[in-house]
Parts: sequence; C-alpha cells; structure tokens
Amino acid sequence: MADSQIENMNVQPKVKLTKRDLIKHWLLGYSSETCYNFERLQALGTANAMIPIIKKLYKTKAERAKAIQKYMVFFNTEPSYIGTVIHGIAASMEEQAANGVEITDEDINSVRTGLMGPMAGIGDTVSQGIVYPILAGISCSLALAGNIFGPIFFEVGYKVIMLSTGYSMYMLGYKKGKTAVLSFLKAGTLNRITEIFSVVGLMVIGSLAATRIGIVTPIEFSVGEVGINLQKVLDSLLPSMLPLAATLGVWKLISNRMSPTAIIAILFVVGIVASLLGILAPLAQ
Amino acid sequence: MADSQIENMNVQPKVKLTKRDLIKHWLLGYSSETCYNFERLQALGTANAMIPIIKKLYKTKAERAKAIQKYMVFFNTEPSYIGTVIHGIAASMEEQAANGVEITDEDINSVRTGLMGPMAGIGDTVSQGIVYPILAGISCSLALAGNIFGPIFFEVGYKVIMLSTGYSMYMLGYKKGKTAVLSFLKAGTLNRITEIFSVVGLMVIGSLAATRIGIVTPIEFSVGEVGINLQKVLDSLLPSMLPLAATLGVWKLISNRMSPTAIIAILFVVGIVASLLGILAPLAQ
Amino acid sequence: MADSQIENMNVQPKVKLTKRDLIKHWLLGYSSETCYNFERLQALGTANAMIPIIKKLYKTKAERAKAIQKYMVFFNTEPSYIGTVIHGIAASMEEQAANGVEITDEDINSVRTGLMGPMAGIGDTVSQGIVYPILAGISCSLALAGNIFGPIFFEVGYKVIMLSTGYSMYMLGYKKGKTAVLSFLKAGTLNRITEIFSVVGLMVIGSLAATRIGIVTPIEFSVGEVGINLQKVLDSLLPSMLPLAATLGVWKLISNRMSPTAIIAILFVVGIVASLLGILAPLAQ
Amino acid sequence: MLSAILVAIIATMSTWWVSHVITRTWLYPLWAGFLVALAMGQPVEGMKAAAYIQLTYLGWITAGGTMPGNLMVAGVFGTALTLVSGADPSLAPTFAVPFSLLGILSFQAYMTINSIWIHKADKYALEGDLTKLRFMNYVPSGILSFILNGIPAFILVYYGGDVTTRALAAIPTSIITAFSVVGALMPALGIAMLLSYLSKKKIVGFFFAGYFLTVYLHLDTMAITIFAAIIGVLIYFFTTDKKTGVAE
Amino acid sequence: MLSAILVAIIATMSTWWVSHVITRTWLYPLWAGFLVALAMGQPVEGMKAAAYIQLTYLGWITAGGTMPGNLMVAGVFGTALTLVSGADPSLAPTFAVPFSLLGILSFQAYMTINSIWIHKADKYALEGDLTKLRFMNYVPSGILSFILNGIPAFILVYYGGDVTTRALAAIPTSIITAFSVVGALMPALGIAMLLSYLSKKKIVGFFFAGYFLTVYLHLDTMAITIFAAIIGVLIYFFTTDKKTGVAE
Amino acid sequence: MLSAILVAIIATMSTWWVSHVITRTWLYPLWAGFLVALAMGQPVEGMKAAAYIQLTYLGWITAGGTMPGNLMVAGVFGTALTLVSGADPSLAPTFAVPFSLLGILSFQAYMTINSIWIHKADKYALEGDLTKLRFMNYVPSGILSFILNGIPAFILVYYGGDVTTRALAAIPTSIITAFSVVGALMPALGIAMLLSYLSKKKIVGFFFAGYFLTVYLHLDTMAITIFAAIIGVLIYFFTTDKKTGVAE
Ligand SMILES: OC[C@H]1O[C@H](O)[C@@H](O)[C@@H](O)[C@@H]1O
Ligand SMILES: OC[C@H]1O[C@H](O)[C@@H](O)[C@@H](O)[C@@H]1O
Ligand SMILES: OC[C@H]1O[C@H](O)[C@@H](O)[C@@H](O)[C@@H]1O
Repeated sequence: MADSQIENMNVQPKVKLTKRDLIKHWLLGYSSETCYNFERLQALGTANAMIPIIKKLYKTKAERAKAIQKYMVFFNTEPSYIGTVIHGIAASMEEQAANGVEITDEDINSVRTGLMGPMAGIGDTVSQGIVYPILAGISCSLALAGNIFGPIFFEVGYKVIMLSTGYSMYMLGYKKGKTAVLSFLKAGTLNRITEIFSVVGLMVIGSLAATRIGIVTPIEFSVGEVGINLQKVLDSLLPSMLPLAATLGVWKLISNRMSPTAIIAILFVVGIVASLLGILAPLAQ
Repeated sequence: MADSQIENMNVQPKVKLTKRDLIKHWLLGYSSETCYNFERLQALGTANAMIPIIKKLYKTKAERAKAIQKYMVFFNTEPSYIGTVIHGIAASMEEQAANGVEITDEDINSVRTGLMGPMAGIGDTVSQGIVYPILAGISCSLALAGNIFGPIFFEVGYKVIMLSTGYSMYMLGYKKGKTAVLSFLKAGTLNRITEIFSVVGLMVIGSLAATRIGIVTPIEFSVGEVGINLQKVLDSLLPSMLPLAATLGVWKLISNRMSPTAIIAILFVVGIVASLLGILAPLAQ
Repeated sequence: MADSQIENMNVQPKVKLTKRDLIKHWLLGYSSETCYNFERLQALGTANAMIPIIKKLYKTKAERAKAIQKYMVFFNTEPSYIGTVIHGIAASMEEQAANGVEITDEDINSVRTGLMGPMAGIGDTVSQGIVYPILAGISCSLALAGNIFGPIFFEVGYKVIMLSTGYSMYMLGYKKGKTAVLSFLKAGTLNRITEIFSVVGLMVIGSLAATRIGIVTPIEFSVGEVGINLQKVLDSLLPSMLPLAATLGVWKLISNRMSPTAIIAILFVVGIVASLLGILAPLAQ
Repeated sequence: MLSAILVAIIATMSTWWVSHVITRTWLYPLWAGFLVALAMGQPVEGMKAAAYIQLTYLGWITAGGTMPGNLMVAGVFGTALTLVSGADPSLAPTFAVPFSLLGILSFQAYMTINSIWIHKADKYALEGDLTKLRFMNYVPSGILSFILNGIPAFILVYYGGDVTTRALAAIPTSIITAFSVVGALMPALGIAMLLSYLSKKKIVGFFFAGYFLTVYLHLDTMAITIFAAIIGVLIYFFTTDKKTGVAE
Repeated sequence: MLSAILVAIIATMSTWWVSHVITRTWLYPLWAGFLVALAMGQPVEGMKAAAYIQLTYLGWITAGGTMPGNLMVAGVFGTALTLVSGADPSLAPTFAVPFSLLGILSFQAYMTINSIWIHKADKYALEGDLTKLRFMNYVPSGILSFILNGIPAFILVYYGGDVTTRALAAIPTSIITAFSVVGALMPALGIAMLLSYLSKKKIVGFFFAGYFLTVYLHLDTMAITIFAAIIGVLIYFFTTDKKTGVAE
Repeated sequence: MLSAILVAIIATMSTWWVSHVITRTWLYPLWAGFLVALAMGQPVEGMKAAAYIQLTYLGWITAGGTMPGNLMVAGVFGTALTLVSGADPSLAPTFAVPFSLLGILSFQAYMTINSIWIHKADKYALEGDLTKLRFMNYVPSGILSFILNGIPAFILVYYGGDVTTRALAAIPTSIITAFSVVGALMPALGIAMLLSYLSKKKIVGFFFAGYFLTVYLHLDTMAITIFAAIIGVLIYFFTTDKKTGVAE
C-alpha cells in the first residue's frame, strides 16, 4: 500500500458515510439475532445491518452483491454492548475500501473474526455477568414490595446502559478504524490487539465458567460405617472440578468440529442419564 | 563522555567529600520541610541541605550560586526514611561533576525528579502506612494502661527506625551514585530504574488510596416502601468506588495544572456542601 | 555437531534400548534412596539404576567404568513421581551418545543437575503436599471407624498414583530426550526450560515453607500491667515471619557451603536452647 | 381473548428478537412477565410473580447462542400460568422452572429451523437483492417463533391453565431434576464456544487463571473483570516495549 | 505561665519542622501530647488523653504536603484543653477533632504564606549568598508557625479552657461532620499528587492493581508492599533479559 | 518371638528404602503401623493406633533428605508400644511423638554412616565392577538400618514395653517440647536445600511470591501449585515470543 494511496484517501474521498448512515448501521445491528440459528449465528443479521452502508458506498448490483456476501459468513459476538465496536470498524473499512484504499475482503473479515471472540467474552461478562444481575437484583426487591417502579427501573436502566455503551463502542470502532486502519493491517498489530482483548476475554469467561456451570455430584457411599460424600472429597482435592471438566470436555468436542446441535443432544443425554443415575445434580443455589 | 574522562575521575580527584560532609548533608536533609510551602514544597529545604557539599566542592561565589540554584526547583519526596537515597545520589553526582566528569545540571535534576515520585510513594507507605500505625498502636495500649514507656517507646522506636533507614538509604545512594553514575546516565538505565520503583510506588499508593480516603455516601431513599441504601448499591457494583472517584477527579485537576491551593479550596467547598446536603459522609472507623 | 551426525543417529543406530531396558531402569530408580546419605544423597542409587542401560550400551569394562562414574556425583530429586523424567532423559542421551551423536558427559550431567532442583520442588509438593495428605486424611477416617479398607485404600491408592505418574514421567523424559535432545543442547533452550520449571518449583516450595515450618515464639512480657504477646506483634508486622527467617537463615548457611550435618547440628542446638529459654515453641496444630 | 392475543405476541417477541433496542429486556422474566401482567390486567400480582421467577435466574447467562434454560418461556409462561391459575405469586417459580427446561427444546428447534432461511438469504446476497435478504432476516423467523411460542401461549391463556397445571404437576420430580442438570450443564457449551474462538496456546492459561481466581479467592465477576483489564493493559504496554526499548 | 510558654513552643515546633531528627514524631499526638502533658505537669493524665487522640488517627497520612486533618494541632491543643478543662482523658478526642479540622485552615495558611520566603531565597541563591538562604529556610517559617500555632496555644493554656470549651461546644455537629468529610477527602489530593509524579501510561495500571487488590482481597499495606516489591523485582529481571537472552 | 522378628523387619525396611515400589508407603504410620498391627496379631486395634499417629503428621514432609521428625520410627515403634502396653489406641501419639523426635538422631546416624559405602562404591565404579557397586547400594545400608531400627524394635516387642513406657515417661516434657521445636525447624533445611538448587537471582522472587500468597491469602498447596503452573506456562509463552514476534 503506497503512500500515494494514503494521501488519496485523505485528500479525495469519493463517497463519505454520514452520521445518519452510521446510526442506521448501529441500530440495525440490534437485529443481528433476529433470524438466529446454529449454522452461522449472527451472519444474516449482521449482513442485514450492513445494507445502508453498502447502499451508500456501492451503486451497482454487482458491487453490492460482492460487498454483502462477505458478511454472510459465520459471525457471533455480544451484539448489544461491546460487540458494536466491530461493526463500527467494519463500516470504516468499507468506506475506505470504497475510496480506493487497498483493503481486501479478507482484511475486513480477518479483523471481524479476530475481534468477535474477545468482544463476546468481555461483552457477555459485562452485560450478563455484571449489569444484568445488579439491576435485576435491585429491581426485584422493588417489585416484590409491590412497587411498579421495579420493572420500569430495570427496563429503563438496562436500555440506557445498553444503548449508551453500544453507541459509544460503535463510534469508537468507526473512529479508530478510520484513523488506525492502515496500522491495523500492518503485520502483527491486529494480532496484538486481538491478543490483548483475548486475554481479558479468557479471564472473564474463566470466571463465568466457575460461577455459572452449576453441577455437583450427589454421590455418597459408605465404606463400612463411614459415609463418604464424593463432592467433598473432590472439593478437598480441587474445588469446582466438575464444571471445569464439563467445560473442557465440551471444548474438546467443539475442537473436533462437532456441531452445537450434536453437543446439545449429548448434554441432554448425559445430563438426564447422570441425573437419573444419581451421578450429577444441580448445585443448590 | 570519553573514556579518558572516566580515568580522569578515577585517577585524579581534585576535591573529595569526606564522611563528615556526607553526614552533614544527610542530617540537614531532615530540615527539608522547615520552610514548607505549596509552591515548591521541599525545594528550599533541599537547597539548604546542600550547602556543606557545595561549600566543599566549589570555592567561588559564582560557582556556588550556579550550583545551589538547581536545587531551588520544585522538589518533593518522603524525606526521612527512603527519600534520602536521592540526596546521596545528588551528592555523589556533584562530587563527580566538580572533578571534571561531564555531568550537567540537567543530568542531576533529571535523576532527582525521576526518583522523587517513587521514593515518595514507597517512603510514605513504609513510614506512615506500616511503621507508624504499628508502633503507635502498641504504644497507645501501653500509654492507656498508664505506662510512661508508651510514648517513650514510640519516640525511641520511631527515631531509631527512621534514622537507621534514612542513613542507610543516603549512603546507598552515595555509593551507587559513585560507582554507577556513568551507567546511570546511559540512555534508558535511569528510566528503567525509575520505572521499576514507580511500579512499586504506584501499587502501594493504590493501596493507600483504598484505605485512607474515608468517604461514603449516606444517601438512603425509598421507592414506595422499599428503602435503598445507595452506598450498598455502589458497593455491590464496585466496592470503594467513591475514594477512587475522588482520587481520579483530583488527579484530573492536577493534570490540568490547577494549583494545590485551588484544589484544596475545591475540596473544602465540595466536602462541606456535599456533607450538608447529605451526599457524602465520613466513613465510620 | 554437524548435520551429518544427526543423520547418522537417525539412519544407523548401532545399539537400541528396548522397552524392557527402560522399564528396568525406571523401576531400579525406585532404589535411589536405598543407600541414602548426606554426602551425595541419591548418587549411588541413581548409578545403580543405570546399570542395565550401561550394560546394554557399552560392552567393555573401560567404557562401562567411564559411563557409570558420571552418575556417582551428587544428585537429589523427588524420586518417585516426577523426578523419573530426568532418568528418562538420561537414558535417551546415553543411547544417542553410544550411537555416535556428540553428547559429552558434561552435557548429560548439566541436564540432570539443571532439572533435579525444579523436579524436587514440584515433586515434593505434588507427592507430599497434595497426594499424601488427601489420601491419608480419607484413609484415617476409615481406619478410625475400624474399617480395614483404610490402610489398604491408602496403600493401593498411593502406589497406583505414584507408579502411573512415575512411569509416565519417565517415558515422557525418554521420548522428549530422544526427539529434542539436540535442541535441548542448543544454547539457552535447556536453561529456558529449567528456568520455567524452577519458577514453578520456587513458588510451591514457598508455599511449603509457609505451611510446614511450624515455629512460633511464646514470648510474652508485660510492660507495667500491659501484657504483650510477641508473636501477635510480629504477626501484625509481618505474618509468619519466623519460618521465613529460619528458611533464609539456613539458606545462607548452605550458600556458605556448610554441610547438612553441620546445619542439622546447629538446628538441634538452636532449637533446644531456644525452646528451653522460652524463645521458640512448636506451632500448635 | 385480547389478553390471550397480547400474551401470544409477548411470547413471540421474547424469542424472536426483532430488535434488541426493544427486545433485549424481553429475555428477562422481570420485564417480560411484567408485560404479561399488564396484558392480563393484573399488574401487581403478575409483577410479583415475575420477580419471584426472575430471582431464581440471576445467574443465568446466554453465550454462543446457548442457554441453561429458556428464560423467555419461563418468564412469560410462568407468569401467565400463575395468574391464570390464581396461585400465589411466590409459587411462580414452581410453574416457571419446568417451562424453562422444556423451553430448551423449543429454542433448539427454533435455532435449527432458522438455518433454512439463511440459505435462502445466501441466494439473494449472490443476486445483490438486498430487500429480499432483509425480508429473510425478519419475517420467517417471526412466523416460526409465533408457531413455537405464540400459539402455545395463546392456548394457555385462552383455554385456561387447568390442564397445564395438571400437566406440569404430572411431570415427575426426577425428570425436573434431570432437566435442571441439563440446564446446569448448558453454559458449558456457550463458554466452550467462546473458548474455542479465543484460545490460542499462548494465552489459554488466562482462562484457567480466571477460573481458579474465582474458585479460590471467591472474587465476583466484577472483580475478575477489573483485574483482567488491568492485566490486559499491562501486557499491552509491557510487550509493546520490546521494539522500542524500556522507557516510554 | 511557664507551662503556657512551653506548650506554645511545642505547638510552634510541631508544625515548624525545624529538623525531623527532632520534630518528626511531634506530628503525632502520642508524643506531642505527651510533651504537653509534661509541660503542664500532668504526665499520666495527659499521656492518656494523648493516647486516646492518637488512636483515632492511626490511619492518618500526609502525602504531597496535604493531610486529612491537622494532627499536630489536634494532639497539642486537644491534650492541653483536656488537661485545662479537667475532663476525663477518654473525652480528649471530642476536643481534638474540631481542632484537627480547623487546623486544616491554619496549615493551609502556613503552606501558602511560606511561599513568600522562597522567593527571597531565590534572590540569595542567585547571589550565591548561602548564609542568607539558610536563614530564609529556618527563621521566617518559625515565626509564622509561632503566630499561627504558638500564640493560640499560649492563650488556650494561659487564659484557661473555659472559653475554648464553650466555643468548641458551640460549633454545630453538622459543621464538624462537614469538616470531617473535607478531612476524609484530603488524602485524595496527596495521593493524586504522588500519582501525577509517578504515572506514565505504561505503568499506571499498577495503581489500580494496588487499589483493587486492597479492596477485593482485604490485604493490608504491608502485604501490598511485599507483593509490589516482588513484582518490581521480577519485572526488573524479566525485562532486563531482553537484551541478554533468557538465561542469567 | 515371630511377631518381634516381623516388627524388626518392618522397622528395618521402613528406613532402608530397598525399593520405593514397596517401601514408599512404609514411611507413613498408617501403613507401617498397620503392618505392625498385622504382625502382632491385633489388626484393628493397631490400625486405629496407627491412624491416630498418622493424623498428627498430615503436614509432615521430607525434602532434601531431611525431615521434621522420624515418621518411620514414630509409626512402627508408636504402634508397637501401644499394642505391647495394651494402652488405648487414642494414646498412641503420646508414645509416638518421643520416638519421632529421638528418631531424628538415629536417622542422622544412618545418613552419616552411609557415606562410607559410597566411597567404596566409587572404587568399584572406577573399576567398572557394576555388580559390586550394586552390592554397595543395597547391602550395607540394610544391615545398618537393621542395627539402628530393627534390633531396638525387636527388643521393644520381645521384652515388652514396660521399660520403654517408663523410659518414655521419664523424659521431661520440656525436652519433648525442645525436640518438637527442632522438628518444627527441620523442614527449613530441606526447603533451603531445594532453594539453593533453584534460586537464581532472576527468579527467586517467585519463592517469596509463593510464601506470601500462602500467608496472606491462605491458599492451600494445591491452589499455589495451580497458580504456579499457570504462571509458568504464561512466562514460557510470553518470553518465547521475543524472538518470534507477538502473535503465535
Ligand atoms: O457469546 C456471544 C453471544 O452469543 C450469542 O450470540 C448470544 O448468546 C449472545 O447473547 C452472546 O452475547
Ligand atoms: O527434596 C527432594 C527429595 O529429597 C530427598 O531425596 C528426599 O527427602 C525426598 O523425599 C525428596 O523428594
Ligand atoms: O508524599 C511525599 C511527601 O510529601 C510531603 O513532603 C509530606 O507530606 C511528606 O510527609 C511526604 O512524605
């Protein structure tokens, strides 16, 4: 990518996205999960959200077809709070590509795929691990006291946080994408950023795994007249061993390219059988 | 700085500081806060402490004027336990400069300014966060039992620790300064050392911030008949949020180059108003 | 070490160790501590275990003498669970040396000495800090209920874990040694691996030091009518200060090349005298 | 009748997430149940039922498209049944839990069948027909959700809860428990999916760090998030360094 | 009279830190109050009063020249007033706290006015007149402290504590509380000043690490200091490495 | 007589570790004491005595060839004496503890005298006489252990425990306590020996990290091991990087 091209972009933009386009794109992103499915998760929804951007930047049907297709691939992130940053970056990359900067479809999709994982981990933790339980906890105590502000506070509070965070992240993505996209594509830089966010994402989903997978074993047996509670033995060895084992087991299945549907079927069978046999039980809360 | 100069220094010192000079300097450093003021804090006191060193090394009024002036700039560190190391280094740098090693005034002041921050953080934590409360705690229980050894134990214990630490740190500084000053000035080395100490300093003042800024909000309100204690809500979100907010707020003001006096005025107004309005309260100990 | 030599090894092995040889070596390793002594700890036992390997690889008395002698030097590691990895590596290095790869006696012993420390730290922690107390705890409660399965469960459980771990580690060492020995000897690589394991070893023995050295001071005195419990004072300053001091003190003695026997004598004298004078006491469990 | 239709719509939309600007909170019993309560003209009773249901699911999470129980169905159907059957709000969770577990199956069906529309959408993308693509995103999934969630909800409210209550009561506890185990296992899938996006050998240790810091130090999610962010920032700056030397 | 003069000197020196070899402990009520107790001839009673005051300030810290209450004034005046008024030592903190808070103002004045002398000293530095510079360091600030702290202390002891006690009692509690809030906020300034010396983007994360380790793990200052030192040493060695390879 | 011989053999082998495939568990009272119980024909009583002894030593560790008490002697002699004297099993630790402490001396003797055989073995190594080297490894140490441990055990069982019991009772408590202090200090040697193998300046900080994480956060050994492993892996990958760039 020659310097001349950079100037090109700075000096003579042919098509420019307006604030209106960006807001449309951002808002449509909230329909990413409308036609939600196990095959490609948010692919169609994300493509749908790109429509205003693509219509603005490309005029012929062929160009539009080419542009929209790259969004039809598997995509999944936390879509409401944090993941919007990816859409912002995508919009700015499309804009620059349309203005002659040499950005390939692969460039765009590698940024999107690189960031979707960390943003999912972080976004889920923030939205569902922090904001939701705190707001819902407060609101429930209001509601149980018969106070109608309970649900209203929840609805308003949640949406205000969601939209303001989602908007800021989208715009951050667009801005950073605009100014940094060249360095972004420089070998290593994207990887580096992805890596850092992945570190954060990994730690927080580690924490989620430890708190949100609520299985224990109810096995108790007695050797002679001594009763042994297996869960206590396991805890004395390595606390919360079973949730970790479950996570790593499922991860193994995913690594072997088993489909989510198949894994869910397995979890059903394992869960039901293990429960009926008295091997697993839900953790009493 | 050519090798010949180093030899120069090693081979032919023209003026040498004696142990006596060093001890004088170290002791006078305990008057760093005599004319204590918000404009330059320990500047004048530090300059005053340099007098014996400067008198020894420089003979003409002009030289002395030049030498003392560089100590009249803003300076602040923990002066009794740990910060003395900086004076030791300064003494050795002056000595070498006076003997022809090419050390500029800027060199000396950049070492001093680089180290004053970390030494303040670490020194305050050690002297006021650890030594003081432990000694005072023990001594108070003696005193309350009517035992006159309470205050005496405090006075003697505190001074013994202070002077022995302060002396060792001063001499350490002088020695390291003497042997290492050349590598000290090598690009990066000083920065590196400062950085490591800053890491320690930052962590410990983080801890001080968390324990020593005792504000909470007493706001309680009821929505319908449900009482809500705002502090509890904040704590469930992010414990000790207010002290952190206060610290970061004041830091912002400092970064905007507001004077301490002005900030104190603000803290007074904010504190009094917030207290009278029932927004802030002191943390019950 | 030229490429031709590597090919040499891969293409034309003159003598090959069989699985049987390896198993013999591994099992004989469990006699490392038979003639246990303070001079060289497991040296003789380790040499004894090498006999089948050496007999297979070297045919003349002179060669065998040369080979066995290098194992007669000071050696000590955790011999049953984790340390077996070192013997596996040694076996594979001997095999390659016998087949013409240029591996010197020094190479072999530097690998062995480099790894013996980390493997001791990690192995002791796993076998004695984790496996033993958990198994023994469970088994004792069985035994105290009069259930004869108590000791049997302990015996069988302990041996199964010990032998399967020990075997896996031995074979891992042999395999890795075989494929990686060349890169192993590359400058830095061995050091790097040793260093990582040492990090783990150091952390775990830090933990052992904190939990397994059970000394406190029983000193109580009163100043006036206020009773002061010195241990409490020390704990308020720095918890578990005495075990740390003891460890660092002994470490100092070792660094000064004092013999274990002499140190044990010192510990006896210090312990007895300090106990009789009421300065130290065992920690009540 | 009207309230039955309204509840059917609520049930439909709580799974067919037409736009999270609206529907994001419809996932949660507190709000979706409250809407049901309004639709059925018993705002306070229904709200309390919804809140009781909500409280049993404060640890619920959906990640990677999976969930430990269908919270949407639990909230809507559980509240509706409580009101229809005139039971005390505090009993709402007993009604809601079986729905939540059975709802895993209907969610599963929804997520599987929706894959059909995306293949149609592929065709329109190829043709550059953006309008039809948009249609594929919104309409078929809505109809599907109506069939899977709306119609049952209508029936429940319209034909009364007697049958349903009896049906639920007929489910043996051992089955309920078994489904709870399934629900308790389910987050493992979502989390493992995130793991598979994120984990490179180099950094996967941080997953275990997060796990065991939580287990051993009993830190909550906020705390881990804060420490993770601090660690992330420090790694960022300390590894940048490599090329540029130590000092900033 | 004599004791009033002695107390005035103690009050002067406890803020005018002529040399920390002597005065460093005069900041603390336990020692300064004990000196007052000696000066007033009631060593044991005064010592107890001083100890009671001290105990309420074990978490007190001065950083960057700021403080959450004027501990020097609290210790000296609080002890003196307790003795003068003949109150029980355990009531000493009630007397001391308002002084501590009002003392923020007098300390503020002291720290502001002292800036004048330093400008004079600049002139002498320029001239190389080291003796006059030394004079500037010691004398004017001493006189200032005598005016701000010594004279009031003299008056308090000499003219009896009645007026003072009544004056203190007249301060409404809401004002005391308000000043306590100011005092509680004050360390934020000192700490923020240290922060501003120390914080480079690269390492400021460690401030937050220290903060949240304290908050979440309830570690005390000693513990954080130890861990900080360990981390510092490890960073030192692990980043040195870069140039020299991995092994030592 | 037979049982005395059997106990003598157990006592011999529990220190003479002919092969850890067999003898590794003979270090521990639970198993060695159980063997004694079998040999003396009182399996249940003896097993309980052994278990009581075992419980007081769950934190026992041997590192670098040192130990905080001779656990082998404690288990074998303690169990035997309990059975011989017909005391209640719960009193077993009272018998065992003095043996454990005195046993430090006999172990010390064993470890010192064994050095002789290794010098002989050196000679055979030089000659390449592997058979004699093997002999040196196994036989002399066995005889030595028999003398130090086997014979006393035989005497104890054969001639009854009366004398022993009285002898033990004659040891003043202050001596027992003093030996306990020695025992409590002993692991410092083993740990310091490991430290001296492991510690390079660069990484010795991790020793202190492990120490203070345990002290301040009350983490158990398993927890520290897990965190240590995570840290080790992360360091491995993050420092490898240096040569190859950041991304994997
Ligand atoms: O995990 C990322 C993402 O996955 C799916 O899209 C849904 O479960 C979302 O709620 C979640 O945020
Ligand atoms: O510490 C390593 C090692 O040292 C000695 O050989 C013995 O104490 C073993 O039990 C221990 O495993
Ligand atoms: O914070 C560093 C330093 O700042 C000022 O000089 C005073 O508050 C000292 O007590 C403190 O040590």
